[in-house]
Parts: sequence; structure tokens; C-alpha cells
Amino acid sequence: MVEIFIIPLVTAFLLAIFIRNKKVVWPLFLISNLYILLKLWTLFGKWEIEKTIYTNYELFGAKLSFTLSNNPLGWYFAFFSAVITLVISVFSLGFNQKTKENVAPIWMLIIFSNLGIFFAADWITFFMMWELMGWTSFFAITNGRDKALNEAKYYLVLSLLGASSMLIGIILLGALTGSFEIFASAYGLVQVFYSEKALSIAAIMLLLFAFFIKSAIFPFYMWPSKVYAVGPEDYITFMSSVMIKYGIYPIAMFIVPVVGSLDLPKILNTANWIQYFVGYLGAISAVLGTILAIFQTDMKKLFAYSSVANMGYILLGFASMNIVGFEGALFHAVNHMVLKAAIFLTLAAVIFRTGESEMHKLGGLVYRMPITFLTFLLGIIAAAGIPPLNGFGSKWMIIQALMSQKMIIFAIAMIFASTGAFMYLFRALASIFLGQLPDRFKDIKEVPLTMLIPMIIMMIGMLLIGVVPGVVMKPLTTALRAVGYNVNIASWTSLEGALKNSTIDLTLVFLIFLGGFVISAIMYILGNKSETVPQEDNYTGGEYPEEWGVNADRFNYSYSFYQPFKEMFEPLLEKISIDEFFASIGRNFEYMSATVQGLFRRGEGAVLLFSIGVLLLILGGWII
Amino acid sequence: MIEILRVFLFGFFAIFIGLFFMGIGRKIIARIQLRLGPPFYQAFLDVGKLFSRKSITHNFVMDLGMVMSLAGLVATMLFVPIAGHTAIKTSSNLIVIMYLMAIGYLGMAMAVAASGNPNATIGVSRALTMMLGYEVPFFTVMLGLIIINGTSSLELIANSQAGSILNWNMIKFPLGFIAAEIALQAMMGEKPFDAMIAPAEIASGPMVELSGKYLGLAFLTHAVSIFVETAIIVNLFMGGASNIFTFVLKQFEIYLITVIIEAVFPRFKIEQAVKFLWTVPMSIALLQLVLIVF
Amino acid sequence: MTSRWDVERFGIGPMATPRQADVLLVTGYVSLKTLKRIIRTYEQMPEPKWVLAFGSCTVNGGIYWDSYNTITNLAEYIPVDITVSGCMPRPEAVMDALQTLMKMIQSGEAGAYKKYKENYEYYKANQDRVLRKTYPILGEKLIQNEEAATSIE
Amino acid sequence: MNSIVFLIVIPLIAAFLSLFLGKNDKILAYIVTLFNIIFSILILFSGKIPFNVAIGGWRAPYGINYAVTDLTIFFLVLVNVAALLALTSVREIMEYQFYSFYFVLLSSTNGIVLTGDLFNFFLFIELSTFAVAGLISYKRDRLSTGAALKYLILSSTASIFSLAAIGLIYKTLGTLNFADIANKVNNLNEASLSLILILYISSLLVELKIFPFNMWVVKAYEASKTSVNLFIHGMLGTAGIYGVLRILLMVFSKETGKLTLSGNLSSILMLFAFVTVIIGEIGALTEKNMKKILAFSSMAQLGIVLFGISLGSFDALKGVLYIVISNYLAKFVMFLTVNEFSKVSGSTNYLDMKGLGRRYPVLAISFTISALSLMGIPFFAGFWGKISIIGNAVFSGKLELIGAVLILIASVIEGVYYLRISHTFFSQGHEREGRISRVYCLLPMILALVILFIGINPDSFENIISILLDEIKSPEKYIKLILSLK
Repeated sequence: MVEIFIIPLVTAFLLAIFIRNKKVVWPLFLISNLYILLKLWTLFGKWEIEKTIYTNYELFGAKLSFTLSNNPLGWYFAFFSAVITLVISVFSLGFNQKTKENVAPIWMLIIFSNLGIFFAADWITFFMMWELMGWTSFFAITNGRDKALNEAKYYLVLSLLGASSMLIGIILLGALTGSFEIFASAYGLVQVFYSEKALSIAAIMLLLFAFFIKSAIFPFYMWPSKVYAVGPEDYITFMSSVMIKYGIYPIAMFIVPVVGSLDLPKILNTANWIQYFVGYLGAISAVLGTILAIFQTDMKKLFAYSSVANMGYILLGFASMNIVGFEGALFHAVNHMVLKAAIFLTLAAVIFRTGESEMHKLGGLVYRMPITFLTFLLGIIAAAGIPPLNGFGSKWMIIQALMSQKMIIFAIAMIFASTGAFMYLFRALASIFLGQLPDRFKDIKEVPLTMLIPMIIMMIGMLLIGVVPGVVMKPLTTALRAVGYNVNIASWTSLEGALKNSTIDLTLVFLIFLGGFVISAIMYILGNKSETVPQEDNYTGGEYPEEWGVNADRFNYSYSFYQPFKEMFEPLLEKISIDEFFASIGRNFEYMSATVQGLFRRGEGAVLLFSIGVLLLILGGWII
Repeated sequence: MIEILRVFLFGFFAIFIGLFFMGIGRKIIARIQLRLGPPFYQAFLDVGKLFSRKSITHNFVMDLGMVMSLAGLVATMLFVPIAGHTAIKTSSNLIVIMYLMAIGYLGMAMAVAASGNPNATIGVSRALTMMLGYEVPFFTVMLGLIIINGTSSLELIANSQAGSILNWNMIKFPLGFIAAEIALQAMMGEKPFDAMIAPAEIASGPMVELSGKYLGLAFLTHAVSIFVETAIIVNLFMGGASNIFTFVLKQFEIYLITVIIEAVFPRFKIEQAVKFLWTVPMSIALLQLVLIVF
Repeated sequence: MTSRWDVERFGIGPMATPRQADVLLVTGYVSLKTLKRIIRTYEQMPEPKWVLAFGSCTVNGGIYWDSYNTITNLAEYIPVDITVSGCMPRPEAVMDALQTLMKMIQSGEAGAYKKYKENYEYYKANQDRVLRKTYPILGEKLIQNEEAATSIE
Repeated sequence: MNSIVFLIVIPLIAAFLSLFLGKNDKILAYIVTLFNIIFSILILFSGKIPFNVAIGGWRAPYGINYAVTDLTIFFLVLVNVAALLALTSVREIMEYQFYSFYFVLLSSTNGIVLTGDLFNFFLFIELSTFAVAGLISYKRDRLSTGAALKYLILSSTASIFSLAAIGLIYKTLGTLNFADIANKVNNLNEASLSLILILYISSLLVELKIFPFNMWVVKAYEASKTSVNLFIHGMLGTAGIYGVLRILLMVFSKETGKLTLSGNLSSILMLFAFVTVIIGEIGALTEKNMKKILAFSSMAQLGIVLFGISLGSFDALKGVLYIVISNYLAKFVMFLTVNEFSKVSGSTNYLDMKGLGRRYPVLAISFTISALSLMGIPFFAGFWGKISIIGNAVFSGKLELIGAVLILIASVIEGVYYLRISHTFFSQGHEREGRISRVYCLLPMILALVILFIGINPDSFENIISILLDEIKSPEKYIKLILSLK
């Protein structure tokens, strides 16, 4: 248990020493991740392992202790994030041949905090790891590049604000329940909830605030698009797949059990107001994330908003407070990890070869990078939640749960978001890989083997989870059982729904799809043979495009892809801009800063201010 | 083994019925427009001709995409109960059906975008926008039926309407049926919701670069999609059927409505179409949903 | 060709793109500018393909026989399967021609597209001879200038 | 243990000597400072603590007495170590004025910490004021003269107030001895105690850099040398905090060890505290000059300290001590780093220091660690202070809750500007000619490691703090210690 914490620290230290030597750094990084994964593998089932460090530091009259325990739900998250991290670190091996900066040591620290967050058994440890992740991410995002500074600052501010609110929340919780242990405080909170209603709700809300910030839920949905656009691509892959789940885990671990055990008045006989609160935020994130993703031109921003939408789905699953929805949400967390990692790896590969992340400047890369294309294709099919791949099962479970709880608005929001997902996902596919290949990319090659292997692994992973969901569902249900939920251990192939007669067998779905494919292929083979023509040979109303000065770039339709749709939403989005609101807060602080500096630069007011201070004190002394 | 045979049987049956409907549809439109119209078997001739012609492709994605598109629709079709039968015993889950259908559309979109023709890409962009337009009201209608029946199995919903015609959801929930009909019109890409095809405007949009067997596959995809979509409506609102013949007849009734609307309407611009779908059918569907749930 | 005459009853319909078309109808006089587009369209049609030349203009130039920028005989530039004379031809004549073409296809007579492949040099030479007079619309210089301008940016 | 007086006397003698030694002043300074450190450490380990020394045989409460208790020795060591650390940043040859002022400052800060008499305390504060003013104006340019003048004006105003307060105390209680005042403070009526406190606090807040009494801070930091900054921060600042702890918590406290202020006085004090924090952090937000940033940040940290003190709970006080030690160490690291970097880059603007962190990662990492500690990030010393103060503030009342929230927001702002600077250090910069000797990297690194050590292992510091807290909790021991000599 302790090794998996010591190893990252030691590795981070070694990486920092060898930072200039790339041939040492990235293999070391890989080995360390491999070790963590293997160690986590052996930890499965050993839920009783615990390590406590006692201190003499007193808070509220009790001595603090830091406990790390192998809790099943944490293991579930930690294990799958370790798998993804390992795959990404293989990718980094090839990806970082060209980069000047080196993000490895900081990244290793984040992996340390990652494990810490998932294995923390008390809030103080959790908070410490949480904060560690916040500021290390800042350095990882900037990675010594000035152009990333503003975005990283934005992230840092949100991150620190979240941590601050979490600190107050933890303190409230500790004072209310007399314990900083996560499970004990959850239990205690349920006990004291009715007598200390306002404070308990405040504690829950403050914690939720922090979790929402980290998982980019509605009012804080902008940071992924800002951060992902500028950060180092391999690290961004980690961030978008693993780090964005940090808010999900504590919600599953703490908020859901607590809210689920409370007996709050229900609205319209369906759910209590906390469920609706969480659910509405989730629904808004899903819908808004989708709409904004449709409008993006930068592919990393597009998938950043896609992540926001996916976090919305997960939150909807939690909001249903139904065991199927809960399982579905946790399942979706892992599914999203896998598919987002796959997608971002391909984006990183594209950027590695072309150096371009604006979609309308790309196109036709399928001619040059077919395997990257295939990975991306499977990735977007999974992200769209289309059956033979892995995004479907979890989305299906969440929708089932929402329908069985009669949460109609949320179900409609979910359908809106996942149909809208086709729009932006296809747009990315068409703009990056399909269409005309510009001349400047005529000579690029497929990425090297070290980058191909992780992509192929991700493809297999997505297909495997999609066809045999038990790969994830079995550990998940085992973990949930160990935590104390009354769930059946899932079977390898089928998923249980929340409604009547709604078990689906995903392997069967896959086989049926194969059947359809065979029929279709027969028809295809029956047809006369076809010849391949070059990409320029296109119907253009009889015109020769080159005579009009139209090259491959101009011949692509990919700049304002959904212009009519955009025009429908633009007035709405222009009026309400939370981004602008946050930015104006930042600007106001900067104006104030100039004022304060001016105050200290001039000397005239010194004595006057002194007298004002004294007067204030006198006032304070007199008015009793 | 017998299951594999059933899969093939059902698949080809759907293709057959779909093409048959298409042919009759053309005939009906012609008669509405006071023409003689082609023979009812014209669709079969067209497909036969297309498959026998040589065709051009731009890259392997086009081949893969077209095959995927038909495969997706055929797979969807295998999930839809036809007069209580499905090719393979499944729970015929509605959500699975809705999502599986998407793979067909995705395959088609991918294939045509791979050709690199801007007309095709514009067409796809419109089709996807339209999809967002109709899926939401259609799902809202479905949601009501799912909630009232407590199941998302299409078969169970169809069975629950057994008995007299008064048990049909079409009679019980007329508002929902109307909304679903309008959504179906858009789903089939018929006028007034055919902005994605628009031959005069964007040269038949997605199909602009499809030739020979690729166009043939697109035809077949369209045929199967007609079959699947009408079958879903029949199962949802008209109580399925006891034998295949009645089932196809009911499907044809649904298709007839669509074709008649198609014959007399002009075309919406894409944003008009989406706005229309989100206002009129959506509010009808929501009204129905509210009536059902509360 | 519209609902009054209804060619659809023979299974004939207009198609939006050459990729989907079997028959190319060249209706009316062919200026040099049009010829260029006709050739591109014809070449983009997948085989088998047929050409129906429509009206006198496509056969002998019609009233434009002495125009400086129209061609007089389409068959010199692309292989024509069947021609319809008249200025303008009646719809019945066109339908008749289409029916005849169908019969010719069935009997295997109509295979002019094979000729195009075999005698490509001949057709190409003819095309080049007249098309030398036409220039790119924007002109190559203009394109170059534009590129230069963008590169300066 | 009468030799305790040496701590004050020897620097004073050295101040005279330094007028004649010329270039050997530096050696003298090191000798005297080392003597002070060794002497105070010897006292620490002598096992005689606590003890009391009556000067000239005049026993308390009639004469001046120097009391050495746990709190005293803790701050004594801090002050003297600070003196040594600050001296290491003196590289160039200084004129004798610098050293003589330094010796006066050393003597007076030692005196502030040691004395047990209010008037004596006042005298030492005055002495230190003149020394600091002299040190600030050492550069003799327009800026430093102005800054020194500003400081002098504010300090003299403050000293008038404190003198008035001392007069009032003598009038009402008839004594100026700390212990005696503490013994008799219950006899005072509410109004006179309020008046005395108002007057006295006003003067103390000038040294504590609390808004609106802190107009001198930024200019003084900007105008003076790094070593002088460190004197102000490490010696004067630390001694000032000691004064506040001793006088507010142990002398003028009616309730045991608590800050008992009449009515809204404590609320006003708290208001000052968190306004200072906010002002300090906001002021630093867009500042480019590193010295000014650090000055603003010092203000903010001392604001947090005052906030913790005015909360009036021992848990919060523990947090205050953590903040004090974290700020003490971190500012040293930062000033030393900035000193080295500004020598290489030739300016104190942090944008000019771009890329230096890549060449001198040890310094830049030490700076980052200090910044994180000031922000109160876990694994660094400041966290234990922050969690304690915030934790106690949340449940104390509405104003305290607002204060806690504001302080948290302020720490976010602090994070923005500090980590921005760290980022600038680590970003790609251009080549420079100057070099920094590795030796100079060593000290910041050690201090940063101490911060890290306390952060990871709070036990190491917790024991010391609990001893200090025990003393503050029971002032009657202090009273007994001094008055039992009678």
C-alpha cells in the first residue's frame, strides 16, 4: 500500500534530477507507472489494508491523523486511471522526442496526488492531495511556456477557490460530525442533518462547489476549453481523461450516500431538491457543453466541451439516486476515461505531425494517418454512445435510471446532449481526417510505433469494454458490494437496466451488428467493381476548381460547419456569458490593484490614514 | 445456425419491403401530381442497375462507411419486433434501437465526407442538425410511452396495446402520435424536412459523389430505414400486429401519410426546420408527456 | 419532361450530379466555355455512360453555325450516342430518342463511351484545338498574385 | 544569569566600535551576531528557563527587569538567527553607518524581546525605529530618504500615542512592569482600559504593518537594500509580533491569555486585519517589482497573524505561530532569491528574471516552496497555520466567518501572483552573463527544506508551539516569576 505512494515521490525526485536527459526521464516515467499498475492489481480484494500516520497536531481538540486505505471505490478509480496513465506514458515516450520542455516530474507528483485522492480515508489527507494536484497542474499546464500562462492562471484561480471552499466545508463537516474520516463523517452527517440543517447543507454545498469546479460542471465549464487548448498534449490527455474525474469520485464516495440516506421532502413525488439541484447542473452542463462544442473551431477546445457534457451525464446518473444510475455513472466515468484518452491521443498525434490544432486548417489526414484515423473513429463512435463500443452501455444505464425515476427533463437533456454529440464529433472527424488533404501535409507520415501502440491498445480497450462490459462492471459491482451497496455482481456480457425487461446483452448487440455487416458486405461484393479516383476529382458543377484559385484548403467545407445552428443560438449565448463575468471579476481586481499601489506610492495620506485608523479604534472602543 | 439464417431472412425481408414501399411511394406521388408515375417495381430496377454499374471511390473510408451505414440499419432492423418476431431473442430495447440507428447515419456521413466534396459535407452538416431537431421531440414522445408502460422494451409496449383498436396508443395518446408523425417526417428526410438532400441547391447533398453501388447501398439504407422507422411507429402506436401481413400493411399506412405530406409541401430552410421541430412537435410532445406523467 | 409528359413512367429522372447519371443530355448550343464543363462532367460520369445531343445546335451549330465561340459538332469532342434534331425538338422527340437509346443499350449498339477511351488522342486533340482559345477565369497570374499577397501577410 | 544583559550591551558597544573599525566592521558584525546567537542558544539549553533578571538590583515592579521565558527565548533565537541570515546577504563593502545602525537595531530588538517593563519596551522600540530609519536611508538617494522620512513620521506619531498610553497606565495603575500591570489590570475600569489599549494598539500596529498604519512599508522595502529588508522583516517584524503577543495577550488581558478588548474594539481590529490581507494581496497582484510584491505580501501575512490573534482562541494562536514561522522562513528564502536573481538580471522586475529558474533550479524551487507555504498549501508549513486559523474563525461569528472567507480569497490572489512569478522563473529566457555562486543557493535551499519539513511533519514544530502556548495560557506563572522576587 505504502509503496505505491513512495514510488511516485521517489520517481518524481529522480525525474527532476535527470530532467534534461529525455532518454532517461520518459522510460523511468513509464516503468514507474507500470509498477503502480501492477501493485494496484495485487491490491484488488484486499480492502482491509490501511496505513495511518499519527501526528500531535491538534485541531478542534483532536489529534490529526492521516489515513490511507484501500477503499474499493477508490481502487476502482485508481486502477483504471493507472491503466490509462500507463498507456499515455507509452505514448509520451514517442511524443516527447521533439518537445523542449519536460513535464514528467510534475506529472509524477500529480500521479502521486491522484493515488492519494483515491485512497484517502480522511478529509485532511484528501484535501492535502487535492491541493497538491491544484498547483502542480498549474506548472504542468504552463510547462514553462508563456502563451499558456493566462489559461493556467484561470485554472489555478478556480482550483484554489475550490480548495478554499472545500477547506471550509471540511471544517464544517469535522465540527458537525466530530470526525474527519470520510465514512464516519458521512454517517455522522446523516445523524446530525435534521438538527443542524443549515450547517449540514452548507457543508454539502461547499464540498460540491469544489468538486464541481474540478469536474467542470456548469458554472465552471470554461476551464477545460482554455486549459486543453494550451497545455502539453500528452499531459492534457491525462488531464481530460483522468483528472477531470477527481470531482466525480468524492461525489460518488460521499455526497451520493449521504443524500441517498436522507429523508428529504420530494418534489412532485420524484426526487428531493438536492437531487434536482445536482441534476439541473448536470443537465445544463450536458446541454451547454454540447452546444458550445458544436461551435468550436479548435479541436482540443471541442473535446474539452465534450468532456463537460460527459461530466454532465455522470452527474445526471448520480442525480437519479438509483442504483442503476449510480452504477451507470461510475461505469461512464471509466468509459469516458478510456474514450477521451483515445481521442486525445489521436489529437496529440495529429498535432505531433502537423503542428496544427485548428480543425479548418486540417483535412484529409486519413490518406496519411490511417491508424490514427481508425482510433479516432472508434473514439468518436464510443463518445457518441453508439452500441458496439464502450460509451453506449453506461449512457444507456443512466438514461434507464432517469426514465425509471421519471426525471423527464433530465432524460430529454441527456438525449439532446447525446444527439448533439453526433454533430460535434462528426464535425471533428470530417474536418480533421476526411475531406481534402492540403498540399502542405502531403509529405507527413503516420506517427512512430511508440505512439501507434497506445492507440491500438485504446482501440482494443474501447471495443473490449463495449462488447464485454463485465471487464469494468465486474470490478465495479464487486467494489460497490464491498462498500456496502446491495448490488448483484454484473455478468460479463449483459447490463441490467432499471426498467421492466430491460437487460441488454452487449455481446449480442455486437454479434447482430456483425450480422448486419455481413449482409451489407454481401451487397457490397455483389456490386460491380469500383475504381479509386484522386481527391481533386470531384463534382463541382463542371468547373475546374484550380482555375478559380481554389485549393484543397478552400475546397473543404469545415470552417463554420454548423452556421445555421450557430445563428440560432448566438443571441442566447452572447447575452449570458459566465466566462465574461469571471473575467470581469479578474479585471476588477487588477484595477483595484493599481489603486492600492497608488495609495502606497504617494506619501501624503500616511498620517491621515493613521488618524482614521485611530478614530476607528476609538469608535470601536466607545460603541459598546 | 438457424439464427444466422433468420438474420439473413429478416435482413433481406426488410430490404425488400423497404424498396417496395419506395416504389409505391413514387407512384403515389406521381398520381398526386396527376402523372402516371413509374411502375411500382421501379426501385428494384434502379438498385439492380446501380449495382451493375461501375463506380468511383475516393478512398477506403468511402467503402467502409457505406458498408457500415447499411450494416447499422440492418442491425437496427434486427432489433425491431415485426409482428412480435425478432431475428434473435432480445429485449428489443428502444434506446438500443435509437442508438444503433445512429451508426448507420454515421457511416453514411463518414463515407460521403471522405469524398471531400463540400456539397456532401454541407448536406451532412444539415442532416446532423436536423437529427438534433427531430430526435428530441421523438424521444419525448417515446419517453411518455416508456414511463407509462414502465418498460423500454418495444415488444412489451406493442403487446400492451393488444385487444381492440381503442387500446392503441394512437387513440389513447393522439397528441403524442401527431408529434411522432412530424418527427418521423424529418427522420425519413422527406419534404418539408429534406434540406439535407436539396438537389437543386447542394446537388443532392450527401449523395453528390456516390455512384454505382455506393448509391445502391445508400438506396438500400434508405429502404431499410423506411422499414425500421415505420416499424417503430407501428409498434409504439398501432399495437404491433399478429401476423406479418397486417404489420406490413400498418407500416404502409404510416408510410402513406409521410408520402402524401411529402408530395404537397415545399422545403424548410434548415434553421426553420429545427425551429419548427423544437416548437410545434416538441410542445405537443411535452404536453402529451405532462398529461401522461402527472 | 415535366409532369405533363412524365418521363418518370419510363424510369427516367433527372439527377443532380454526373456521378449518379447514366445519360448526359447536351441541350442547345455549345460555346467553348460550356464545352470545357461538358468534358469535365462527361469524364466524371462512371461507366457505362451515354450522351444524347439535343437540337440542331449540337449537330451543326444551328443558328450559331458561324459564331466565333461555339462549336458546330459535339461529336468531335465527345462521343455522342444519339442525336435529336430540331430547333427546338419537341418533347415527344426527346422521349422517343430516350426510348431508342434504351433499345440500343439493350441490343448493345450504344457503346460510344468505349470509343472515347479507344480514340482518346483524337478527342483530346480536338478539344485542345478549340479550348486553347479559353483561359482560366481568374488567370494564372491572378492566382499567383493572390498567393504572393497571402504569403506576405 | 545576569549576563543576559550582554545580548543588549555588546551590540551597543559594537555600535560605537564600528565607527572606528572601517572595513573590519563586517567581521565585527558577524562576531557580535554569532555571539548573540550562541548566547541565546546557550540560554535555551541551560535548563534555567524561566528566570528573571532585575537590572541594578532594583526588583520588579520598581526596577527594570529582563525576563526569559519560553516565549522570550523562542523569539530571541528567531531575532538573532534572522540577524545572521540577513547579514549573509550583505556582499559589498558597507560604510560604518550601516553597521552602527545594524548594531543598534540588533541591540534594540533583543531588548524588545527581553524586557519586562513597558517603558523600557517603548525605549527599545524608539531605538529600533531610528536604527531602521537610518538603514532605510542608507542609500542616500531621493527615494530612500523619502521612505525613511515617511517611516520616521509614522513611527514618531505612533510613539506619541504609546507614550500617552504609558502615561495613562502609570497614572492609573502606578506601575509599568508587565507582570504588575497584568496583576492589577482587573482593577482598571472599562473606559480607561479601552483608552489605553486604543492608544497602545495604534502604535503597535505601525510596526505590525497593519492597514491603515502601514503607509511606510512598501516604499521602505522598495528603497532599501535586501539586507535591510531582511532586517525589517526578520528582526523588527518578529520582535513586533512578540510585543503584540506579550502585551495584548499577557499584559492587558483580563481573561486568562485571551485578547480581551472592550466592545467592538476586537471587531475593529479584526476588520483591520482582513482589510490588510486583502489590500496587501490586491496591491501585489499587478506589481512587477519583486521587492514591492514581497512588501505587500508581508503586510498580508501579518494581517493574517493579527486576524488569528484577534480571534481569541488558543487553537487559532497555534495557527498564528505556524504562520509566523512560515512567513519568517519563506520571506528569507524569497528575499535571498530575489537578491541573487536581481544581481544577475540587473533589475528587480520579475519579468527580467525570466529563465533564471532553469539555470538555478534550486533557488527557483526554494522560492516556489516558500510561495506555496505562504499560500497555505498542504505539505508546507503555512498550511498548518491556515487550517487552524480558518477552522477557528468559521465558528466564531459572522465577522470572523467573513474574515475567513476573505483571507481564503486573498490566498487565491496570492497564489496567482506568486505562481506567476515562479512560472516566469521557469520559462524560457535568454542567456545572461552574471553567475550565482552555488554557495548562495545553499541557504535558501536549507530554509525551504525546513519549511517542507515542518509541512510534512508538523510534530517537529508542534511540541515547541505547545510549550509556547502553555505559557500564554497561564500568565500567572509569568506574574509569579517576576513578582516573587520581591
